[in-house]
Amino acid sequence: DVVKIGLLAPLTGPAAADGQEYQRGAQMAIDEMNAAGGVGGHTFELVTGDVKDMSSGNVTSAVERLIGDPDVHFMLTGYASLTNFEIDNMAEAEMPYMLAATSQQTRDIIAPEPDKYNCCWSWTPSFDAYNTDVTSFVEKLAADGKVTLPNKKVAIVSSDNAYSKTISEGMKKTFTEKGWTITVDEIVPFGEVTDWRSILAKVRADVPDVVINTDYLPGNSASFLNQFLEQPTKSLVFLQYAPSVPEFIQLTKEKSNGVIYNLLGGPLVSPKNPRAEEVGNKFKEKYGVESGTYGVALYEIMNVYFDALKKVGDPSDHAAIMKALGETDKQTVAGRLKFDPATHLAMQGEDYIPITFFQIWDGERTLISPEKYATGEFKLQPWMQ
Amino acid sequence: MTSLPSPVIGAPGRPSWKSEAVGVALAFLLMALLPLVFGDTYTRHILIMVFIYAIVASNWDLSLGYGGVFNFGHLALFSIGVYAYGLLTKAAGVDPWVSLVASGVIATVAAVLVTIPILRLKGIYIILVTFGFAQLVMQVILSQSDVTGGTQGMVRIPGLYLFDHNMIRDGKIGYFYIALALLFLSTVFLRVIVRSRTGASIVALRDNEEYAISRGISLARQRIITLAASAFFTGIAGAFYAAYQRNASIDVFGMSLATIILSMVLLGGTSTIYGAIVASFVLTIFSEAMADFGPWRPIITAVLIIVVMLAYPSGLSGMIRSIWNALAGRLKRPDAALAGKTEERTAA
Amino acid sequence: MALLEVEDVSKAFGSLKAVDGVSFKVEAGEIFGVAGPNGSGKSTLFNVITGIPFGPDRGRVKLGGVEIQGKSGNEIARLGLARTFQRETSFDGLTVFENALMGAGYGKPGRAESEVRERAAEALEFVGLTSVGFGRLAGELSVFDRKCLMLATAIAMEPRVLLLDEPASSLTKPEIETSIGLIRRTAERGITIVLIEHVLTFLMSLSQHLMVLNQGRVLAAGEPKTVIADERVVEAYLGTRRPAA
Amino acid sequence: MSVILTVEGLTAGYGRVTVLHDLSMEAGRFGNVGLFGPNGHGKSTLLRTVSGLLKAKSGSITFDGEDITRESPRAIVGRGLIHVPQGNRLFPDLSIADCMSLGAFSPRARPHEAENREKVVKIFPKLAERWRQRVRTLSGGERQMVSIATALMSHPRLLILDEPTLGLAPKIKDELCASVQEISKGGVPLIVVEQDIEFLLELCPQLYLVNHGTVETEIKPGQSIEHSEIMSMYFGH
Amino acid sequence: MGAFAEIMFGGLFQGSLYAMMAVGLALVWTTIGVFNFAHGVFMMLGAYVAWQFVSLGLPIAVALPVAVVVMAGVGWILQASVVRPLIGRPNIVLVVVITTLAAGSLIENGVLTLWGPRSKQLPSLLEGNTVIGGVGVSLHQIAIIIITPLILAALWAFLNHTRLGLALRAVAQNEDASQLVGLNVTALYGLAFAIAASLAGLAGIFMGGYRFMTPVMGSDPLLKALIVVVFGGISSISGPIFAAYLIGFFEAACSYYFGLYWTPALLFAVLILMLMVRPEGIFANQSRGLA
Ligand SMILES: Nc1ncnc2c1ncn2[C@@H]1O[C@H](COP(=O)(O)OP(=O)(O)OP(=O)(O)O)[C@@H](O)[C@H]1O
Ligand SMILES: Nc1ncnc2c1ncn2[C@@H]1O[C@H](COP(=O)(O)OP(=O)(O)OP(=O)(O)O)[C@@H](O)[C@H]1O
Ligand SMILES: [Mg+2]
Ligand SMILES: [Mg+2]
Repeated sequence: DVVKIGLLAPLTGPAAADGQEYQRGAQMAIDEMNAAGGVGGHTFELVTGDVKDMSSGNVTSAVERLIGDPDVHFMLTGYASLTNFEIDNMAEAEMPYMLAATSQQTRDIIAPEPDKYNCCWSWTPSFDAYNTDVTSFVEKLAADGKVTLPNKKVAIVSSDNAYSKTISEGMKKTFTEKGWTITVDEIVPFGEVTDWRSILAKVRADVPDVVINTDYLPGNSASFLNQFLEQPTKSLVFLQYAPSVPEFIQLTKEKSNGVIYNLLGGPLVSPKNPRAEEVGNKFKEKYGVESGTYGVALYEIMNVYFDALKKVGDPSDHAAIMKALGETDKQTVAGRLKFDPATHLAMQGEDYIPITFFQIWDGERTLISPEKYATGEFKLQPWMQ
Repeated sequence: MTSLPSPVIGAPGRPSWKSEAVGVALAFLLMALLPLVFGDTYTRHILIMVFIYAIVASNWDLSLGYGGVFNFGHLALFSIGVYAYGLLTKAAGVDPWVSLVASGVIATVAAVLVTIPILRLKGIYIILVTFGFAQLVMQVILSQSDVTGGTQGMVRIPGLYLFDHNMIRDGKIGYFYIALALLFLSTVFLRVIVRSRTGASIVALRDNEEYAISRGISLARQRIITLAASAFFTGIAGAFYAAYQRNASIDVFGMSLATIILSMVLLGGTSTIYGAIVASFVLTIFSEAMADFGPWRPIITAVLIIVVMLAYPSGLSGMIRSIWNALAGRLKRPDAALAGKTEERTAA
Repeated sequence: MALLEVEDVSKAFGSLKAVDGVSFKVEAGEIFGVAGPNGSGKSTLFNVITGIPFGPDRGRVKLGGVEIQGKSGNEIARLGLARTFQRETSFDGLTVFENALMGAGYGKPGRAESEVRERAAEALEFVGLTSVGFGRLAGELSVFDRKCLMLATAIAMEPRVLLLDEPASSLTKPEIETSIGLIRRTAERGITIVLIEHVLTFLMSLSQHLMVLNQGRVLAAGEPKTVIADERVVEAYLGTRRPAA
Repeated sequence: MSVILTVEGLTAGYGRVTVLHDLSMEAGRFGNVGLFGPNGHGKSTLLRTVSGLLKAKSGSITFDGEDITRESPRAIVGRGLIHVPQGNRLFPDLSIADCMSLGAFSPRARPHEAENREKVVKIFPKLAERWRQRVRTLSGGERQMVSIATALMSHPRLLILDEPTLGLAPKIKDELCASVQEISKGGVPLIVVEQDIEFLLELCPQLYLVNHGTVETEIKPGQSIEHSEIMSMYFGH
Repeated sequence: MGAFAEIMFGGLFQGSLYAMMAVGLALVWTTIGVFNFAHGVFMMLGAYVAWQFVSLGLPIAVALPVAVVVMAGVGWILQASVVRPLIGRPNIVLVVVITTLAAGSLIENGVLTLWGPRSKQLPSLLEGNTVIGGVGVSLHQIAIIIITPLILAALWAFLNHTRLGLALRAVAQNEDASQLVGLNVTALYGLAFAIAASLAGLAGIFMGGYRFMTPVMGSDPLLKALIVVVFGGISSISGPIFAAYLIGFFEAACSYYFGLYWTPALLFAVLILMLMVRPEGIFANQSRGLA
């Protein structure tokens, strides 16, 4: 028989590009599994609930529609709502659910009563590393003599959205604790920003060692980079998330040379983790475009479910599936996936899902940290030479 | 609002209030029976959303359609309801039902505040102020992230309760009837207003401001009444939305929600109240029926809207009227179609 | 004391002095005519007296001894100063009866609802709109009926003074006759009337006093017969077309 | 003088409502033509149909020997049949000067623009003082002048005036009467709808009483007519 | 000095963009008297059409005029299908809001299905950067700052000093009167929309050259354009143009001194205050009259 898999995805509206990637990733896993004969006689079919603009009414509509279908036995998403509130609906409906959304909100919902939320597991590990590891990364570069930090000053720009703001707040805290001075601390309204000049002027006025922008919208990030390069300073530039989106390189071309970003739960492309490259290649072959974070993540989430089903056998035994999901321990594109029972987040760290730093050169992404997986070395950014 | 002299006009030329009351009662009775037909929570959820949209849209019709006030801040009133409920129940620990009503009151107060700067303004300038008002409200909510959660929003907001009834595991039947009851109250409230002398004075100001003033109608007072009256149930609908979803996030300020509700007001046909409600049904159910169509869903919806509006610029209510008249005309007199023309203008 | 006193009222649009130091008094119960060439400031005078849409730049307007300039238009209306407009206007989205209700209900403070409805119906009967049907939408009425309706909404207010701006323009002869009768009867109800009109037969047969404006100033005022015989009035306003008095 | 406009068996109306019933008339044979009759009986509707704003349901309209029944208003204006509609609504946000240039929009009128403007200024000197004022802020009478002036700018061959004296002061009426007479003497015949019978009688040798959407009586020149008779015509219906 | 140059440049750039975004909307509003809520979508479509030509191998200098012409056609069609049939009906302003919104949604989602959701980018009008007065700027932005005023001036001259422009301003004020002076009403309505759509398309191409294009890229600019048009007043096309530059400079100064974050809030606060002082709009020179 056919087991339906419910996917929550924004198929229209501003997040449609991500939504399309979820769909592709999940579909790829399902096609593969069906071609291989399914799991214990079960084959799979993807049904998508369009969450449109991700407003809670629309999300609930999609959730209810999928939950209401008696053949849907597992649901997944990249991110579906701004608050991840749908976790509550899943818990009430006892629907196994995995998501790759901002982990802060997930933790806030689950951590107070983890037992109530056996349904739901987060691919995304805790974001704490985002808050702390840029500082240690930079300081390690200095310690290794790869960069000099003459004044220990940092400029941090953020956007007024949950993701960017949480991370920038965390970064500011860490940098201050480690004795850095924050020269620029700016927040821009969420949405498109065309003109970064007023902020860059402040950056240039008191040249810092490090410039950080946590605005994750690729367009904003790219225009920030472009405008920075109109008159660059000798600062290490770190951009949050956006450079991991495939278009970023296509669109900034040679300007992206040297840019650094990090990822949690992104593909860990390294000889030590061959799976990442394998899945990435499969995706590219199938759809003709490179996958961002979500394509391969959703592919992996599907496979985590298949493993759980193999273990349980009966897709309609939701409780058993949930338990099996929670017990996952496997090597994935992002590293070793194992869940923290207290928060239901994937565990973070060098042995689990590591925070990975990448640098872009000639359109290629080089993994430069952690050393365990690194495929290349940090090179001085062109404008710093 | 206490000084509102609103006896329902038994005005010549308008349908009698008795027949209207019977019609409304029947329609709501029919809706109350829907959960018997639809046992699944999905359909019930969709109907609950329809009721919420219908409240917001029909209240917007009061200021936009009847009042002719280009009020682009209506959704801000809804959002104020959402956050007021969230903050009252979660941060202040107020009883959900009290918070529900209080949210309506808070939205009303906000509406009065925004009316003050638009008292001297005409036409499109009101767009700017009301839109700016919405942006400022959003900015305030964002900047107070300690209590409002800022861009992260608020989760785990307490829901409503009905005695010991379990609202969460009742197949949404509880929320369904609360939503229906709110829509009923809101509709009766709006219809009583628009049929009263106050309602007529609102239309008078829209039709000819200077003439209306010359007959002693106070622009300031009536405009405040219009906006305040349209805010109360909008705020309550927002609060109910928050209670039902148990979360609040700033997506309620987004353009897409505003666009959908505006489409409902206009597709339904302005200055009818009922039109907006009918359009909420049609648009929501239509859109859900095509949930699997991806980008084709909005495309088909758009085509539908355009076709209806081109054929019937007074919207669905105009369409229903002419179909009704055509049917009635066949049954009764041949000249009924002409009478229908006259009535259609009422809707415009 | 005169019921309506206008003292040295002025209104300018940029460099154009539309009304320039106009003073006059209207006694209770009379019909006071205002005439003057096009653009001489008659309608503007009505505007500044009623505060709709603007008050005077300077000068004073007293109604029954109380200064009203500077008050808002609807307040002035509720104090008993009603006006009609040069173009026939109506609340198109409302029925005939609802139109009248607006005047009856908002034009005079402190009426009970039943009285409001009575007043509205009575005013409509008075102007002869019963036959048209109270339920018709005002937007569908003919020109003459609309003019009558505009008058009815004013009468329903029971104003002390009623300012009529060209009530006879675009009417046919028989309609003019009807209007003359209507305005007479309105005056007989104790409503003081100020009347702007270019149709001279109309103006002459109704007004007890006549004021002629020219370029925003009073050119002549007094007994109608004397005024229209005034050389300056003939020169500025009448030309060769004196009315067959 | 020759016939310039012939209307034959014209039926027209709005939507399903027929206002004009089998109406026939002609203009030009005796000079100016006056139309009168009670309000709402189809005079304006007749004029709107002639100038193409309203499509005839049946019947024909011939202008200068050519059938214009189905022509667009633009084509009809291009032929020099110019209609000043009732109620001086005009272009509220344009200046008087703009209205004048618009009046001369059709290619026929353009070469005569300067000459016509002089003519207009002579007839309505008041307008020249307000050349840049927006129509919206003009007094009722001033607006009426602009309406007529705009039409004159179109270099008419036949000028149709719908209640031109509406809201005009007596002296201006006089002047208007004189100047339209001058225009018609200059070879441009007029069709005038007017409630002011004196004005009409002064201007038009030939009159039609329009009643119930059709011509009820035609008064030809020479058929001298008493004021009281006309009044009784009005009241008779 | 640095601050001055920054603000000057930022203001000029933002102002030019806003003016480009708004001027088409203003044109339709001042002539036909309706708000075209598909205006933002026109910007998006213009950029996508240009992108399509560029990816077929045309240089941007060729793709740009071609796309602008295509957009003129789109504008004409939109007008003929969802605006023109409604003219003269009651409540036209509101009804057109809904039909153009719907048409916009149709086009937006059509683009989504046709070209997919992933971001794209157009080549810059001019490649490279330069430093002027201590401010680093890209040549693309310089091009926008220079081209925009030229286009606006041309449009202004067209509307105010040609007879066709005059006809365009007149046509919606009174349809009957327009016909009676011999205007081709249908063609003029079409022309207004065609010009507006071309201008919107050009604005979209400008945007596509320095930021990513997505099918929803038009929604923010639409709001900005709406604010600019309303703020600029209804009297003429020049009001919104001044308003665009004023808002551009205000934002540049605000974001320099108070930060980008508070700029939108400050902008609205100031707009509301100004309207309270001058309820007729800032650049409106039109006083009320009794009609
Ligand atoms: N809002 C305004 N802005 C500028 N000028 C105005 C305004 N309102 C009136 N005017 C001018 O003021 C003068 C007086 O106008 P008003 O309407 O009072 O004339 P009127 O005497 O009523 O003329 P009519 O008999 O033609 O109606 C006119 O020249 C007119 O153009
Ligand atoms: N746009 C319209 N739609 C429907 N009916 C109309 C329209 N315009 C006029 N009518 C009707 O057509 C009839 C004739 O009107 P018309 O304006 O031709 O009369 P008229 O003789 O010019 O009267 P008046 O002296 O008032 O100008 C009237 O009964 C009127 O109600
Ligand atoms: Mg006047
Ligand atoms: Mg007429």
